[in-house]
Order: sequence, then structure tokens, then C-alpha cells
Amino acid sequence: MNRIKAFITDFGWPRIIIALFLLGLFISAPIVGVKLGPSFTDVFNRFGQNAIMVLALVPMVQAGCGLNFGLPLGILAGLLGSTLAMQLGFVGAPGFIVAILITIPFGLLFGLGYGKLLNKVKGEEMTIAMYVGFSAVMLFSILWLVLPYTKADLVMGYAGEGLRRSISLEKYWAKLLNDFLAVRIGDFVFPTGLMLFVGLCVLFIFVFMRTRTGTALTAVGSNPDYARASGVSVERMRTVSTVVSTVLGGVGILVYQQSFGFVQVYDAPLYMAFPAVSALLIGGASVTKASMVNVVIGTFLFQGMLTMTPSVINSVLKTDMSEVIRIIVSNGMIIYALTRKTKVTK
Amino acid sequence: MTKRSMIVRGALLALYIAVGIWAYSTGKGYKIFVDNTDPAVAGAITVAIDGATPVKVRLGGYTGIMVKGTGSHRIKIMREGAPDFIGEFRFPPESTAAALAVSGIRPGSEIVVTPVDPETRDR
Amino acid sequence: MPNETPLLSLEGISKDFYGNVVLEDVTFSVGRGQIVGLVGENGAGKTTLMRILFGMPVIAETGGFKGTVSLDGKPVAFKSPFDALDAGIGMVHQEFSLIPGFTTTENITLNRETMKSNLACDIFGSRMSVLDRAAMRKRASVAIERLGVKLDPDMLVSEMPVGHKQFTEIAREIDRANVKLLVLDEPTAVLTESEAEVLLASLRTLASQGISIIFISHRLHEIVKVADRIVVLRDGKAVKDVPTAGTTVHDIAKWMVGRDVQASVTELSTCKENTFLSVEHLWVDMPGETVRDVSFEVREGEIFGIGGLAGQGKLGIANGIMGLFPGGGKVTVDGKDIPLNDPHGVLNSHMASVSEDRRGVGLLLDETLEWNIAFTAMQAKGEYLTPVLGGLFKLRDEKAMKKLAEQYVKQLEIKCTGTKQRAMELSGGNQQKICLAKAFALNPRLLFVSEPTRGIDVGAKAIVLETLRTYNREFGMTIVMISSELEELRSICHRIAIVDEGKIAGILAPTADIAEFGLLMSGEPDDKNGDAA
Amino acid sequence: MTLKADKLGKFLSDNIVTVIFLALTLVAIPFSRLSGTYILSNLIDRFARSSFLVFALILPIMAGMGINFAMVLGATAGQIGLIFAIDNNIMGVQGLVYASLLGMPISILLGWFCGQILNRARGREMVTGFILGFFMDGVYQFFGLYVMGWLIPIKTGQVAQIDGGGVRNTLGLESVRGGLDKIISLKIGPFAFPIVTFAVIALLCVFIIWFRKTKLGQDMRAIGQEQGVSHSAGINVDRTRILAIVISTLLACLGQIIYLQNMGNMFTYTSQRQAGYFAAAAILVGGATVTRATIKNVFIGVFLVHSLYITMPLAGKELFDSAMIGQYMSDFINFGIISLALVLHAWRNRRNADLARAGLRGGAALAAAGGDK
Repeated sequence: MNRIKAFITDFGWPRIIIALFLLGLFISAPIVGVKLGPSFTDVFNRFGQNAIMVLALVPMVQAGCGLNFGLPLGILAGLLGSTLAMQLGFVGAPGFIVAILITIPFGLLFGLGYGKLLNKVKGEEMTIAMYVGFSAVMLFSILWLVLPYTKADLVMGYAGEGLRRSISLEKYWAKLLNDFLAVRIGDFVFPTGLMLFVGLCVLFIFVFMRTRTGTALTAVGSNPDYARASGVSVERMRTVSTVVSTVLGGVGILVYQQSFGFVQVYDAPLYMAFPAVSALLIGGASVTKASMVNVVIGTFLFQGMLTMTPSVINSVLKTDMSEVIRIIVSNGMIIYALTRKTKVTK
Repeated sequence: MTKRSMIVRGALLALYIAVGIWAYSTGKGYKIFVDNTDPAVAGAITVAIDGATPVKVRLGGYTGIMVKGTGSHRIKIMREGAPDFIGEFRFPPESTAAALAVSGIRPGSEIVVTPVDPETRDR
Repeated sequence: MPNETPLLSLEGISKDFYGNVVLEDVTFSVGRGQIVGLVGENGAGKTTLMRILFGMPVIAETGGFKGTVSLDGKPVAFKSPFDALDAGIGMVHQEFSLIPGFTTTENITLNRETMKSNLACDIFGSRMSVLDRAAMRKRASVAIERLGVKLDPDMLVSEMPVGHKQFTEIAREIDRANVKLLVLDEPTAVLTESEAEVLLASLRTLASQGISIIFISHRLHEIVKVADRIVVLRDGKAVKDVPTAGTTVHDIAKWMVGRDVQASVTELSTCKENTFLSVEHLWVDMPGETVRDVSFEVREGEIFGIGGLAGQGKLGIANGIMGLFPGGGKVTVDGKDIPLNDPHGVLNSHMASVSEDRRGVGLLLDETLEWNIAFTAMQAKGEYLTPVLGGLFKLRDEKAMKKLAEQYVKQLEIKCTGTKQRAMELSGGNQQKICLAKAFALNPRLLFVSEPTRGIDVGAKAIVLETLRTYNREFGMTIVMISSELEELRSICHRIAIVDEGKIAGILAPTADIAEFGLLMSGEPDDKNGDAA
Repeated sequence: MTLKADKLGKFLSDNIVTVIFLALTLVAIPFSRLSGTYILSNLIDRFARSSFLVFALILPIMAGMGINFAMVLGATAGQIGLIFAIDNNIMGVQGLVYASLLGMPISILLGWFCGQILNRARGREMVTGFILGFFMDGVYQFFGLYVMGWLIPIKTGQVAQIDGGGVRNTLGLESVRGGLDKIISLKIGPFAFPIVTFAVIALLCVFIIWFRKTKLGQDMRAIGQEQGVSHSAGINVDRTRILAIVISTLLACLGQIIYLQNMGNMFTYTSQRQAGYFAAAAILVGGATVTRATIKNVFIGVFLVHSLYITMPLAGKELFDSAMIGQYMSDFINFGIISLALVLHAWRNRRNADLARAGLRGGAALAAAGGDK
């Protein structure tokens, strides 16, 4: 009994409720006439689509920089990567790889600047990150208009300049990973390539967190004074975590785009950090601790809920409440995490 | 002191309710349907009630104008080639909408306003 | 005094924290208009005694206390400090509790402002009253006048010199309508000598107005100068309660530190003659433990003790040399210059330290014992890493870390469920052993240990000290041990330096007269004004 | 001479956000090719429209809780009030009074709830308040789209969505439009002054000035600087913080009603968030920091931000031949200026702390040097 109680306090009521809610959705889906096969396909696709952006948050949480509301910076690097690769005329798998290769240096650059900035504003990271992300998205909105993109698929039809609001990846690398080695079982399709890529990224972070740097990073988040006394440069570790997070955010949006089929520019990345943050928190992470397990469970629960709610609830209530549920659950989760006392209280 | 503060708080509550009642009763809007079905005078008219922005009503048509509160309202009817008509009417109490036929207006006599069901007349 | 019943009397006060006796049968009283000087080392029980007097919730939470506190002859039991304040007892803390952006007046009348009621009060309560600033200013001026000092009632606290802040605090206490007793905890600690003089004078002024004062200070000559009676606390007991007349600073120092039982001095290792560590003109900016100008030398294989009262800067020495707080000066180890302000560089120079702040700096509370012990060696020296994929990159060597942790768990008798247990779940003593293990894992030739036995039980204390002795004897490790517990230092060290006001007041042999230590700690040079009373 | 330069330098560094913004505006004005009269008459109108909202931020800053991004809760309450006023067909100033009477209790409730949350998120009030605003969006949408029309019937066609479910996304406020502004509108040349709205704003200023002199105001200033000291002096810190948020939320409710009566239409589910973004930008541009804000900051900020809002899109159009660039530019400047202000504040705090410590260090170093001799 006590162990159950301890588990519940540790895991947190909100997560249990969400898990039970999702379970309920899956159970009731066949009853209300929603096919499970396509639903599961959807859940897996959306899991893979979002998992890397959730994963991108982990290094910064572990390094004590809090929830990375500045994720849009990484996303912008990814947008530069995909649009430039398209502009240069790469298609298919090479196109996707070139997009990643372009994304990485931009991610490094943005992450470095962003990390340096966050080091100057310790204590207010999250608010500032949010606004820095917002401003960067708006600055890039101007750039999308003025940068000399020329490819007809990319630019706005009538003016011939400025990117379209959403650019189709149909002729480039749409569903590239999703369809790679995809396994079809009845009406359920398992996106093998997508899962492999996500697995690769998770493995990368898993290994990274076990290197000397990764270990130092965790210690900085756990107790910066201890880390400093052990000869670790706290500022440097925080910057490293920010860079890794930003680069991974860029790769994350590339994976998102290929699954979604479109590149969305202008103010689309504005609020993209929030669903990622809530997914991580739903997975059991706190503002100061996050693990791969949190990423996987959280993304699955959150995306599962987002996929299942509209189909199930709509067929029951004949009204689409999923948006409202999404807003309340995701932001409620963030508030819960922000107001929860962290484990170590000095 | 506590008694005094009880009285003051009670007065405040009463004021809150009173202001609410005042706002509701004097601010409630009602719809006046102005019919322009005067066969004698062909052409559109322009109507302004209580100094609001004038609205054009084509011949044979009608328009709905919101007025604030029951009681007396001023109506101004403008017609090309004729002097402006200014008159007053009272909104029929206990109803939410009413019709005002321009054709029934005779200088000197009272303006006739008849209650109507807004659901049937609207749109 | 014409009045027979004393204003405050404490009778048979005893208090223990979970069996750890802090106060034992303390009895003394304070008469009207009397100044009682309360002296004692850190940990003698002064703070706990004052907490009992003020009814701090922490006392009730830890099981209450024995004995009675009587005010005006009537027993009282305060449930919170606010009750004590209402009863007319004021407290002036060592740290300023003032609001920096407020003026003197605003601080003196804080939360007791003079107010004018208005209609809004009837609706929303008295907090809507408007402050009567003129009346507040008048009250502040009266309080300042009673102190007999010059203070500008309209000056912002943030712009004040330190002394004025202290006076503002005292003025705030005497502004209370019925103040009868003031407790001042180390009020002169942050003051210059001349400021302290003025403060002492105003305390006398207050006493002459009938206000009783309990004056806590480690500056013994001040006590002798201002107090009517002196109470000396040692190890939770009131060992002396004497009138000041005829008492010397020397006497007090002796009562303060002197133990009834002589510490068992064990056999010390013989250290070499060469200088191993040399510190010249070290200054360290560590808040609350500022080191101003410290120079000393430690021989190879020596256990060098650094003692002194809290806040005098002894902790800053180790923290400064280890690069944790900004500092300057010249430090050489084994003839080589040690880079200051560079924790990584220091750890690579065969040095290690055990922090006094176990939970804050010493441990990763949320991580495993393996992490805690191996982390510093991994980061500073690149140990406990194993190459992967033909040396492409290196990963944590969990196996080696586990082995290391197990070795120290056994060696230091660390009580835990396993090396995967999280550090926060261990007891204080075992946590301290983890900190030692972490330092030993670096294989240092010079080890700084700060407050190694603070807050741990007797058994763990013995193991910790024995371990230090063993490492010193068998591996020739040079140890600088910083401790508030003089007896502990005397039992283990070759030489003991006493730090006072950020400087070394003197270096003594452990066998030196106990009173000498007391005098050094109190900042009383042995040669002059020893018998000022 | 150098003293003067020093003073100028200090002034610039203390007001850098305002100065940058002023410079941007001064550059944008000629490019926008708008006449001075046009800009000025627009400014007067917009000043009346939105200053009240910005005042809502002063008290929480005073109480040390930073920018109250959760003021959108109050704005939401105001919008709920307006929805009912429109649905019940209450017109003119009465409609606004009716909306306020409904909105106030809701905003007090929401403010109390928000205060409780922020007390649990000490040290990260701003980000929590921000997310709380998003959270409230969900609750509000639930109310507007599902509760309205289901539990609470919608009476008027122009409030309900075309398909019948809930409140529509854009609500025309013709019946209350200018309800406050037009009671007395003083026309001087090309400029129209909404006298009553100005009077309300003036009244609010008087209230703020008076409030600073009350015991509660003094307590807020105290906890804003030193929570620990205030607590040990017997001030109920938690309660005082909640009160600051409640008053802020209440003012935001009234401010949003004043704002919307001037606009004449409302984006039911997004207007409240715009209010939050705008108010935060305005008060920071006006020279306020996260810890200090005055009435002057509000006025300067409202003027500057609106000058840019008026001129920037047109300047963008003239300069880049693209109205969109101008629009994105103002959004960028809006967010950017908040980031800049927050970064500068956090950075300045650290620098000041370092300077204070360096002073101490100098003393120690000097002592060390003195010890040499």
C-alpha cells in the first residue's frame, strides 16, 4: 500500500489521470466505431514526428537551464536547413541529409549565442528564453520575405519573392522516413524508418549523457556548486547543453516536416516549444530532471491523447473538443511542474 | 467599528446591485423596425433615431434599428425633396421589438408603434 | 536595584535535539535596567537559548524544552516570536533585517506604521488606511533620540554606513510601546571600533532608561566595558554567572573555552621539516567569511589546524585556495605556484578539499554514491572513463566507479543499502564519509578539511578523525583542518592557527594554555589591555 | 565636462530600452509619410484606449512579482462581461457598466486563483504567469464554445456561431462602441478628446498615487524588496502578494472593457492575449524594469509603442514595398524589446551585484597590499 502511495506521489496525479484517460480512449475507440489500426498508425507517426523535439529539451533540463522555451531557435535552424536544401535542388534522401548538414552549423551558431545569453541572465532563463524565441521567429519572418529564394515551389506565386506560408515537400522528401521499411499489418502501418531515426537520436543523447561532458552537465544541473568545486566550468556546460538542445531541435523539425509533408515558415514555429515541453513533463520529468524514459512515455501519452481525442470524442459528442483539451492539459501540466517543489530543497 | 463597516459594506453591495439594475433597465436595447411602405411618396428615406448614424430605407423595404431603453425616442426622417420630419415616439413597454410604419406618420398626430415578434421579422 | 523581582529569569532551561543535549539546566536572571553579557563559543548554546526565549516554532517542533522562563515574575510561554515582541522583548540580529529601499523612518516603524483611517477601511479593512508619515517621522526621531545617536530619519538604508543600519535596527526595537528587554546578538561584529564605542554608549543610555539588555558578543573587552553581569555558557551549561566588577578578559576567555576534561592528545606523526604549503597575503571574498590578509606555512606531513569563531574568515581560507570564491595573494604547494580562482587547476595540483557545506557544495544529493565519489576524479583527472569504438570517444566506466565506491564504503564503514543509493538518503555522518571518499579518490598530497565533524554523531566523528589521522600517518598526506571545535583541533593537529577578523591572530601548539586560544579568538592581543576591567 | 558626459552615459544606460525605441520611432515616422496631425490624433485615440490596461501591471511589479503576464486572466473576465452585455442587448455606457459589474467578480476570483498559483511558483512568477494565461485560454474556450449555448443559452444571433455552437470568433461591439469615449468628446481642431475616458484614466492615476500611501501599498513595497524581512516583521507576505495580483487582474478586466469599447469589435478568443503582450511591451518601453514601475513609465510606454504601431507597417511598406514586412517588423520589435528589457535587467542585476562585491574585494586587496609594508 505504502509503495503504491509512494509511486503515486513520485509519478504525480496528473500523469496517472492522463494515462488512464488515454487508456480509456483506446478502450472506447472500438465501441464508438473508431478503427484501432489507423489510430495506432497515427499515434506512432505523430510520436516519431514529435519525439526528437521533446528529446531536444533533455540536455538543458539536465544542465539546470530549465525548460527550453527557446526551442524555436533550433526550429529556425531546421527551417533554414530544409529551405536551403530545397533551393539548392536536392530531393529525396540526399535532400534530407543535406538539410540536416545545413541545419547543424546553423544550430551550433544559434545555440552558442543563445547559450551565452542565458548565462548572463541566470534565474530568469525561462521567461527570457520564451521571448527570445518569439523575437527570433519574428525576425526570421522578415528574412523569409527578403532572402533571395528563387525556386518556384518555394516562393509565393504571384509576387515571385518571399517564401510561401507552407511549402509542400511532396516532390522532395515527404514521408521519407515514415515509408522507409514501413511494415504493414492489416490496416496498421508501422513507420520503421521513422522509429529507427528516433531511436538513433535517443541513443545519441543517451551516449552523450554518459560521456565526461554529459556527466558534468548532469552534475551542473543537480548541484552547480558541487560541479564547480569539482573543476567543472558551469557556464561552459550550460552553453554546451544549449547548443546540443538547439541542434537537436533543428533536426527534430526536419523529421517533423518530412512526416507532416510541409515546411511551415513565418509565425508557425512561434508556439512549437509548448507541446514539446508539456510532452516531456507528462512523461514524468520535472523542471530539473529529465530522462530518455520521460521523453518516450511523455511523447507517446501526449501525442496519443492528441490523436485519439478528436476521433473518439467527436464521434461521441459530435463536437471537436480536442483543441480545448489539448490547451488545458498541456499548459496545466507545465503549471503543475513549475509549481511543484523540486526534490532537493535547500 | 465593525457595525459601521457592516453598514458601509452593505451600502456598497446595495450600490452594486442598484447600478446593475440601472444599467440593465436603461441600457437594454430594443429593435425598431422602420417600414417604408408609403405608396404616396415614392423613393427611399433616411432615418435617424436618437441622433445615431442615419440609415437608408429603400421603398417597400424596412430596416431594424436598435434603440436604448424603453420610453421616449426622437426620430428624424429625411427624404429628398421634402423637409425633414422630426417626431417623438414611445416604445411600447413589455415588448422587445416593435414596428414603426413611416406611412402612418401624419404631422401633429402621435406616431404609432406596434409590438412585433422579433423572431419573425428579423432578417 | 530597588525592585526585588528580576525582569527576566530563566530557570533550569534544558533542551536536546533528538538526544543531542544542547542546553543543560541553564539558570540566570536579568534585572531591570541591567546589561547582561552572554558569552560562549559557537555551539555553546547561545542561539538555542535565545530561540527558547523567543518561542521560535523550531523549539516546539523538536520537542519543546524543560525549565521555566519568567517575565516580571510570571512564567511565560511564547508560541511565536510575535508573542515575545508583544510581551516587550526585542531582538536585534547579527544580519541586518532591514528593507534597503526604505528610509530610516520606514524601517523603524515597519509594520507598526501610524495610520489614518478612511472610508475604504470600512470596506476592505484597516490595510487601506493611509500612512501618517509626519507622525511616523516623529516616532522615529524619538526612538533615535532615546538611543542618543545622530541618524537622518529620511535616509535610505541602502545608502547608510553599516553602523547606522545597526542603530536603525535597535531604534526599531525600542520604538515598540512597551519594550522592556533587548537582546543584541553580536551587534558590534560588523562595526568599526569607533562605531562600536558609540553603540556601547547608547546601550548604557538605554539601560539608564530602565531597559534591560542581553548583550551577546565575542569581543570580550566590550562585554567587560558595558555589562553589569556576565554569564558564560560552555557546552550548554552556564558555567559562570558573575558581576563584571573584578572580572578580567583573561578570566572570561578561560571560562569560555576551558574544558573540565583534558582532551586526549594522541600520538602525532612526525612531519618533515620542509615547507609544503605556503600562503602569503591571501584575501578571499567569501560572503560572511571574508579573508582579509592571511599568511601561514604548513610543513610536509603536518596536520595544520585553523580555528576561530564563525564568520571570522577561517572557512574562506580553504574555499579561496580551492578557487571557489574570488581571491588573491600567493599560494605555493611543494614549491609550485597554485593558480587562484581556478578550481580545475587546483584539483590537478595534488590538492583536494572537503567542503564545510556538505549538502550545498559537498554532495550531489540526487545522484548515486558512485557518482558522488567518482565525479570529481573523472572531471579533474579524466579517470573512470572507458574508451568506446576504438577510442572514438569515452564513456563513464560504471564498473570502475562501482568498484571505487565499494572500496570506500568498506574502508570508511559507510552505512548504505548499496552503491546505487542516492546520497540524500544517507545520514549526516555517512554523507561526510562520502565527501572524504570523494577527496581521497583524487589521491591528493594536500587535503583541506572544513568542519569535518559538524552535525554528525559521535561514532562517525571518531571514524572521520581516525581516517584523517591514518591517511596522514600512512600516506604522509598533509592536512589543513578547519574547525570550530577547538578540542577537536587540539586532539589531532600539530599546530593550530586562530583566525580573527580575516587575519591570523596567532599560531599555537595544541598543548598551549586554553586561555591563550580564548584570547586569540576574542581578538584580544595577549599583551595589552588584558585586565581592562 | 566629464561629469556631464558621465551623467549622460548613466542616463542612457538606465533608459536604454526607451532610447532605442524612441530612436526607432523617430526613424520610422518620416518613412511612413504620415502627417503629424494624423499621427497625433491617432495617438490621442489609442492613448485613451489602452493606458488603463497598462496600469494593471504596476502593483505586481511593486510587490516584487515581476511583470504580471497573467493579467490576461483579467482581460478574459472583461471579455466575458462584454459577451453577456452584447447578448443581453445592453447598449452604450450602460452596457459597459453592466459588463464591468459582471467581469469584476470573475476577475477577482481568477486573480485570487492566480495569486495562489504564483505563491507556489516563487522565483519564477513571470513564466508561470505567462503559461497561466495560455491555460486560461483553454478554460475560456471551453466556456465560450461549449458552456455558452449549452448551459447558458445565447439569446442573440450576432453572438452565436453560425452553426449554433458557442460564441463566434469575432464579436461586433457596435452597441457599446464608444460607450465611454463618446459621452463627452471634445473636438479641438482635427483632434478629438474623449473626456470621460481621460477622466477615468486620471482617476486611476489618483488611485495608484493614493494606494502607494496606504498601509497595503507600503507592505507591497516592503515585500517587493525583502520578503524575509517583511515576514519577520509580521507582514503576511503571501496574502499581500495575492492582493497585488487580485487588484492587477481587476484593473486588467476594466482596462480590457475600455480597450474594446474603443475598438468596436473583439476577437473573442485572442484579444485578451494581445492585451497581455501589449501591456508588457508598453510598460517596459516606458522605462519600467521588472522591479520598479511608475505612472510615468506607463504614459511614455503607451505613447512610444503606439507611435511605432502606427508608423511601422507603413514605413515597412514604403521601405521594402511590403506591408507584411512592416507587420512582422512591429511584432519583432514588440517581442524583441521585451527580451531586451528582461535581458538588460537580469544582466544589470548581476553586474551590480558583481560591482558591489568588487568594491569589497578592492578593500580586501588594499588591506593585503597594506599588509605588505
